[in-house]
Amino acid sequence: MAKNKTPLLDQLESGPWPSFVSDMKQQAEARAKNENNVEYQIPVDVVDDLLGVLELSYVDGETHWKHGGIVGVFGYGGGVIGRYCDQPEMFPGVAHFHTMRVAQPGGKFYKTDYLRQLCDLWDFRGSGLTNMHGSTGDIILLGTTTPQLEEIFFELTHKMDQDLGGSGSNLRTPADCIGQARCEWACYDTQDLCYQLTIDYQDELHRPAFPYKFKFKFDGCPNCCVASIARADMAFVGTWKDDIRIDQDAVKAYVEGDVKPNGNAHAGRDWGPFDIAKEVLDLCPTECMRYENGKLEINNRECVRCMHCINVMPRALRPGVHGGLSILVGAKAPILDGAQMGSLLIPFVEVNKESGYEEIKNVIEPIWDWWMEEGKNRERLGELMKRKGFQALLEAVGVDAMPQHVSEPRHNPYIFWKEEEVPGGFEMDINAFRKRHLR
Amino acid sequence: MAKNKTPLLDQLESGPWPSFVSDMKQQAEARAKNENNVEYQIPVDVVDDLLGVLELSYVDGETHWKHGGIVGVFGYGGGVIGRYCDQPEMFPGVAHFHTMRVAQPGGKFYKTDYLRQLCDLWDFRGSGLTNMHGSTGDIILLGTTTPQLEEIFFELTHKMDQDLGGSGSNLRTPADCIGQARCEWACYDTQDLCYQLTIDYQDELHRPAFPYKFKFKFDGCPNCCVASIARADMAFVGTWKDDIRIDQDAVKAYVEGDVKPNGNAHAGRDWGPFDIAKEVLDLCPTECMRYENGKLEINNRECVRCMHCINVMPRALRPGVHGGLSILVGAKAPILDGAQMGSLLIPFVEVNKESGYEEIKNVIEPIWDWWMEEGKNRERLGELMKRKGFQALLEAVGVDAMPQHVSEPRHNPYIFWKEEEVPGGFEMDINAFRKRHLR
Amino acid sequence: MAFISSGYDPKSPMENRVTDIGPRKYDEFYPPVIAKNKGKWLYHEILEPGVLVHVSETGDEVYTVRVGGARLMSVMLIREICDIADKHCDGYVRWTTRNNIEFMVDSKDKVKPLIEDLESRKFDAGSYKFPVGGTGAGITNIVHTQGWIHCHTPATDASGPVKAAMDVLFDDFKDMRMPAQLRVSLACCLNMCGAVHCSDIAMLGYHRKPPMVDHEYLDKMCEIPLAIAACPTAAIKPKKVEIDGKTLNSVDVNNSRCMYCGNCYTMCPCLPLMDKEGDGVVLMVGGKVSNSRSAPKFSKVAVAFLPNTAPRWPETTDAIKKIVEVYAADARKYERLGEWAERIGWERFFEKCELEFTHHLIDDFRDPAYYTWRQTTNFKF
Amino acid sequence: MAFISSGYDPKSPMENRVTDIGPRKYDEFYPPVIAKNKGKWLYHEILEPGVLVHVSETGDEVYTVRVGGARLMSVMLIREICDIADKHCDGYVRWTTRNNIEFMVDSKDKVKPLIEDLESRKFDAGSYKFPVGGTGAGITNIVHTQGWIHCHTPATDASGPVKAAMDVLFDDFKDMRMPAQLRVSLACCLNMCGAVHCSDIAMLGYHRKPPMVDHEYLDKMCEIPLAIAACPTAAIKPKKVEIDGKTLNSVDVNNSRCMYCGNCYTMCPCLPLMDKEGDGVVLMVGGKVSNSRSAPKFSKVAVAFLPNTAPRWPETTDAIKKIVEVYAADARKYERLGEWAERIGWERFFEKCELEFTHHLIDDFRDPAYYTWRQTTNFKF
Ligand code: SRM
Ligand code: SRM
Ligand code: SRM
Ligand code: SRM
Ligand code: SF4
Ligand code: SF4
Ligand code: SF4
Ligand code: SF4
Ligand code: SF4
Ligand code: SF4
Ligand code: SF4
Ligand code: SF4
Repeated sequence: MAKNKTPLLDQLESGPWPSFVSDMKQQAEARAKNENNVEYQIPVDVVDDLLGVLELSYVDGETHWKHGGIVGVFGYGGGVIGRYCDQPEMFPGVAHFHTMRVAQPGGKFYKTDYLRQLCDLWDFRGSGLTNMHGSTGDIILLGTTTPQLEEIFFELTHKMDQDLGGSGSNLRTPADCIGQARCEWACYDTQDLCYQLTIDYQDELHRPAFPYKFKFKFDGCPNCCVASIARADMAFVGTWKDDIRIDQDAVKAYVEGDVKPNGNAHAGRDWGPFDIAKEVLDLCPTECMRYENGKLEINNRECVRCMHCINVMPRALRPGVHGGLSILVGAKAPILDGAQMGSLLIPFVEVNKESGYEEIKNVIEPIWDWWMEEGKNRERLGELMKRKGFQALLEAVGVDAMPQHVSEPRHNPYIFWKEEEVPGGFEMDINAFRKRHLR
Repeated sequence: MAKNKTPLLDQLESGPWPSFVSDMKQQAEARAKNENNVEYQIPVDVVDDLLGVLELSYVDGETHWKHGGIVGVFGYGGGVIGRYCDQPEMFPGVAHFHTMRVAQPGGKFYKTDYLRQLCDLWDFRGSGLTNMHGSTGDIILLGTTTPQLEEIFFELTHKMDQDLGGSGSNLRTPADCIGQARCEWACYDTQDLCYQLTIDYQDELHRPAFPYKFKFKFDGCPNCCVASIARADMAFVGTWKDDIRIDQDAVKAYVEGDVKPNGNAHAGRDWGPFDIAKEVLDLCPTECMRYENGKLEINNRECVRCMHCINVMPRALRPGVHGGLSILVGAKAPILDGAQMGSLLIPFVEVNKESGYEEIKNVIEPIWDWWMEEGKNRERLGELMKRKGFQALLEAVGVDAMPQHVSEPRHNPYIFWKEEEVPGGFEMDINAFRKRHLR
Repeated sequence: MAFISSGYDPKSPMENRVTDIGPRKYDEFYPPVIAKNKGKWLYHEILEPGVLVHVSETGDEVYTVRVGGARLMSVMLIREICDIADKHCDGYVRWTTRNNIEFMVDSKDKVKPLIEDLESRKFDAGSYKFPVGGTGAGITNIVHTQGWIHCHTPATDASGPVKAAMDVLFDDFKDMRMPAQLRVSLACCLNMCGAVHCSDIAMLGYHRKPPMVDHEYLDKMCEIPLAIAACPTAAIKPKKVEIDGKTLNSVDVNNSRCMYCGNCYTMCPCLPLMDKEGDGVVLMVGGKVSNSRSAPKFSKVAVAFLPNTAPRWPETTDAIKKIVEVYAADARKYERLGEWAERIGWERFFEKCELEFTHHLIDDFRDPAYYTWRQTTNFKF
Repeated sequence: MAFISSGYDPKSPMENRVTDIGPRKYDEFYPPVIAKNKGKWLYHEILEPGVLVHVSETGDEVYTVRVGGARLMSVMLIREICDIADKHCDGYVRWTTRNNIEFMVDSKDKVKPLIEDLESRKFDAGSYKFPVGGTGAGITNIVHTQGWIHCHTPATDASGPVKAAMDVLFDDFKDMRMPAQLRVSLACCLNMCGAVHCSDIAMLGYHRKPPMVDHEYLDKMCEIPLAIAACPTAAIKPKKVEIDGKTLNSVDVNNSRCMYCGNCYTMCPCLPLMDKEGDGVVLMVGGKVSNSRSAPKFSKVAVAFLPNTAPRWPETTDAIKKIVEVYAADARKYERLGEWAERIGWERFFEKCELEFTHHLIDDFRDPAYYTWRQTTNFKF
């Protein structure tokens, strides 16, 4: 029988969607039974008490977790989120309930042997509850006690070849979309770039040297399936430089109804026969497509590579072959100054595995230098950009201003000039002036 | 021969566009000749010296006018802009060169006898130079001396039944588009509303009681020919509530090419035959029009009354008969906080001559009260709105929030609540809280 | 419960220490068909909701079966996933960026048994363990955050409202009748640990009361200057208080300036602001992330407050359901929710969705607020 | 030059004083055909550039001949206008909101003689006095401000650059070959006494040097706190200076914070900032005021600086001419300049108009700047 009564939570066991309450309950029960005789290193009733404290929150309408203290593993400035219950006597099983962030593999592909190893470890030394995955991308191991942190880290690194992810004023665990692994649209190898930068920047990831958190996300194309543009201080979004590849026969097949548009994504309703004008040409934001005499033409110079036409006709259209990526910077959540999406900094950069992605690092590192130099404590890159101006960012990275940087030029005329840009400089002689202009 | 050499200005006498230099020169010459033996009350060479000082500016690349001192007519806080030359010894004719703003008639219609009277007065007591008209709308009498100010005011009011316009922290001279006087689209009588409010608010116009300047402009329809939406703290823009009137025969005439579109405004080029789909339906911002079987249909509920279709087919389409106006507030030039256009406050108000425009005054006066109460010195209404929030304006005027007030709802969640809106108010008991949540 | 050492020696933590090794390398975990065809995919098709095929230029195919679920997941459930993957997928499995699970097989005949297996598994209380769906023009899993399960600042729970909402939206997880993909998300406070700021529909936990001040402990537990500096509206000032005859350093909160963001509480535990009546959900709509057709968009506030009615948040799920149905009926094919609202105009959005427009929805945050007011006479009655 | 009294007695200013009478009432000045048909107009047509007919439901017609000109106008010229109005228009005339003059006649046969009369009048040096034009899809008169003729803060002249620009644009004043109406304006400083902030093309006088400080006189002539408060960037601080052994109160300007707005100079004449090399013209484009099709738009900065090359500002007029020609060739019918630039994208605008995009054109003024950066991968190479 369950340790704590949870009448409110129990109501969340009904309904078709997988119930986290049912799952927690089965886990609580299994722990209590302990059929495999695990020598649990943290309280056996940890899950029971988590259910209990959650039920209490459902009654109170308030959380029962206190501020996390500073806990972690030796030498790392992140990877663990400390957490303590504010009713430890009622719920001793979760009095300490720290989270560990485990760096997820690229594309979130797994082999089951690895997962089982992780499950065993977490059953043994933690609550047996996880988040698959956290919002940043990590595997979240939810709830353990302070003494277990080093033990878990030791087992992870020694037995599983696996490191922790980021938290604190660090580079956070980078994340990628599935990309070339299973997507026909990826303009570069998201997994490799993500992995390589993660490895090369391990120091930045584990040892807080930044003013605040910093996130990388890697999307293979502008569909942004890992939401990089919204959620990464630095978003790497695949794009291409040459022309969209067209298979005219396939275009015809779409027009004639032989292939369902949008990879059949609209199959749940009868939208009528495919209408290339309405569904593709008219929705192209730049109106750069024509369909005449059974032939699709794209004025690629005017195309902004938004993906819409490709999304709708995946068998007929493909991104160009000259792939690369755009870098957008500064995305962040609303605290303190309002949310930001990434702003376009580098329209196109080659993704060059052979060079060790040097071209890309040449953008990343000057930005970090600038941010570490100029950023205030707890100031995200986006906020620094706002405070100092986009121009300051450009100077830091050594990039010239170009119209691609803006959706529109400034409409206020409050232009700053550098003294060296203005003939004669800023020093003017008031006495000479007063000769021309009497008081 | 001209008093001052003006080789640079002389170059502005060539070219087809009317040359202000030629005009000034003819005026200078006429003054020098004085064929009608006018007893000029200010220096005869005022225009010569104005040319001289302007030439000097062309050489120096700098203005030669000093800050205006406080000059004016007794009892008024505006209407005169003081101006002194910073090289009075070189150009004694313009040592004092004050401007007077004369309130223009509605629609800027004139009878020549009035104009001639004004010319005589200004020849006699001023420079004989004007601006027809100033940017706000006034007749600008450009350049006279301090002693003449009261004289001119006396003659204006006694002999010409004519008052000065506004300057300073006043209501400025209101201005209107030509409206119903000669335009088929005016949804209300701009001239009458403009006149009546000008008369009713003479005190506000002449005696500075406001934090800063305040402008009214009256446009008969959303084409905004007097630019109210861009240049008036309070813009009164005609609109209608019912359906666009359609003359289907005239629509046909356009389609068949019997009538030129847009009142023939595009006659300077061969744009090909009129294409109702491309030129009207596709450009309708709400896509609320259909043309089928020779009939034009408008889904008026979705129409935003942008005027485009009416502009293009003036013989076929007319605004509805239930006219009224929208009020937009806060437009201003960029100093200090960036330019603003007017923001929609009152989507529709009846324009009711019989009531003395009471419905409209019921909007104006609470706004003034609020601004006078809350506005800082030199703070425009638009700036106050920004500082205090649109909600504060709504409360001041007693208008409920509605989606028409926004182009989109807020995207940040930083919502302020009034204490009375939140059950239990803002006072919470920390000790009760600490019973639920231990430290 | 004896302590069992992993081999780690707290006395010499650096001995034998392994650090900075990062995650496991992606290609260790690729299923063979993925490893072989990486970068060679030609096109894909959704065979039915939740089932995708990708076709490679080599002629290979990979069939993906996507299943939804709570991302709060026990090791028991993960082991069950492993069992399935071992049985059907040669021991490979992946998660999507929205916390769905994907089982991949390399030939069509393996699909049906896999689906049957997945759909047959239920928790004892009746809910599915692995419902197939979440693709195409439907509603996929809700991305969300910790809520009352693990965080100290939430204004609502996460897992609970998500379960409640997904129950209501379940049919659309398993269908593709929407005009376009519709992404729902939840963040339990405005730190917004997720894409709430640019989701088609977002639930956001929000406080509505200024912080209490725990004067007695504040100076002991917090750095007063940091708490003061944390406040974006400068609502916090230093203050001396008398308690039991002693003068203590503390702070004063100017309630009328406070917008309940909780940033001060993040910096100082003596400024708690959660409250049963004050806290609840802000409903936001119309955001998107993709660049398809239109630029990414921020979500806009559609309902300023809905109460935390545990355990099923009916006011919130009703409002969501209503918006979803109106959108489904009214929008055009391919039109994301925000694109639809912009096309018909926000005044119509509120009318059609029968949502009240209140003063809270007008932006009043800093200078950019101005640009969201309506600077045109173009509006619908 | 003896002083002649109007009858005003400075010793008793209130005696016999008439005040608060406002402007003359509009209907005193309506031509009869206007008075009769007010509110009854049915439609209009542009017969040729500068010539309009409006048709009333009464069957009446009014023909309008619009002529351009400098709004800086002598009484001699006004009297000439009166002569023409008397001769052709029963003594009525009006001005438009853009400083053109309109002569109205009530029947078609009166139009031709009127036009001939108008077009025949020239200044001795050759320019037209009353060129007919300024209607429809052409370029009408430039609205502008005082410049070096009368104001103390200008960074450029007004009448001069306007004359120079209108000479260059003259053919389009007399034609209607543009895709839509094209409004040009000028303001001589950023007080922007005109619609420069929302014109298709705008010339804006702009300083580029921070103010000099006339320490010796500052405390005598200005209120130091007002000067300090006037600065929107807080670039001004109080400062003591030693001059001739005396310590004076004055101010210090932090050059690197100054954006040369001149607001301090408006409040204090001891902070002049005009300078021959520093001052010049900012070219702005793409604004509009009408609500037709799209909402009103602000003008955007297209060229950050063009020098004050008196008397004809060739760099400025060349840039304008270039933009006008590219727009005329590239835009669609009815498309205003700003609508065109937005459709093709600003990157194309700069390319097509062969204008250099410099760092000055990126907004860095306060929070809203962010919203003008590009938050999408959608761009053209
Ligand atoms: C665990 C996770 C939520 C989840 O349930 O998935 C999370 C949890 C917390 N986040 Fe977060 N954030 C998580 C992803 C995010 C994201 C999403 C993302 O990374 O894509 C964001 C929005 C993007 C961004 O970075 O702006 C996010 C924006 C924040 C913020 C606001 C930062 C800002 O600059 O606006 C805070 C506040 C702070 O740093 O003090 C925050 C703070 C927190 C803290 C540490 C609470 C705090 O103030 O100390 C939370 C700890 C909760 C707990 O007890 O476990 N978290 N946080 C996510 C990390 C899991 C992982 O590593 O995979
Ligand atoms: C004469 C006129 C320009 C013209 O050549 O037409 C003018 C001239 C001056 N304006 Fe203006 N403004 C004139 C219309 C405008 C307009 C346009 C309008 O009213 O439609 C604007 C923009 C709209 C607005 O009000 O925002 C305008 C915005 C300013 C500003 C900026 C105010 C702001 O809040 O941003 C100033 C600065 C100030 O008030 O200190 C200003 C200040 C001035 C001063 C008084 C200079 C000063 O700082 O003391 C100028 C006196 C010039 C002179 O010596 O004659 N003037 N001023 C216009 C008035 C004529 C008339 O009465 O008809
Ligand atoms: C598996 C996954 C990537 C991953 O690394 O895990 C993925 C996979 C695919 N996405 Fe995605 N997207 C995935 C998250 C996203 C996200 C991120 C998010 O929602 O947080 C976005 C941005 C959402 C947004 O804009 O708010 C996203 C925006 C798209 C779009 C753009 C749709 C649009 O019109 O705006 C497409 C194209 C389309 O569907 O036509 C797309 C298309 C696709 C395709 C068809 C790509 C392909 O050819 O393989 C994949 C199957 C789509 C499907 O499920 O119907 N994917 N996709 C993610 C599945 C999430 C899930 O479990 O449901
Ligand atoms: C006479 C005048 C009103 C007045 O009270 O003096 C006037 C008169 C007319 N305007 Fe206007 N507009 C006048 C200034 C304006 C302004 C104000 C300005 O430029 O400062 C605007 C706003 C400009 C802007 O958006 O930047 C203006 C925007 C319009 C529009 C909207 C055009 C558009 O597509 O954006 C129309 C409709 C049209 O032309 O199709 C219009 C249409 C008209 C019509 C056809 C109205 C009618 O039926 O009589 C008139 C003749 C148009 C023509 O000249 O081709 N009028 N019109 C003004 C003449 C100014 C001049 O001398 O050139
Ligand atoms: S972002 Fe593009 S490349 Fe990556 S999974 Fe999505 S559609 Fe494919
Ligand atoms: S990718 Fe977008 S912009 Fe390019 S052609 Fe296709 S729909 Fe048009
Ligand atoms: S604003 Fe409208 S009513 Fe007034 S003149 Fe222009 S078109 Fe006519
Ligand atoms: S007025 Fe504008 S919105 Fe209304 S029908 Fe005509 S074009 Fe469409
Ligand atoms: S959104 Fe807020 S409450 Fe939720 S996990 Fe993130 S920080 Fe915690
Ligand atoms: S909750 Fe936010 S706004 Fe309120 S006092 Fe704290 S930091 Fe300031
Ligand atoms: S724009 Fe500036 S310089 Fe020109 S008249 Fe107005 S205040 Fe004077
Ligand atoms: S010119 Fe403007 S920014 Fe510069 S010091 Fe003066 S007020 Fe400040």
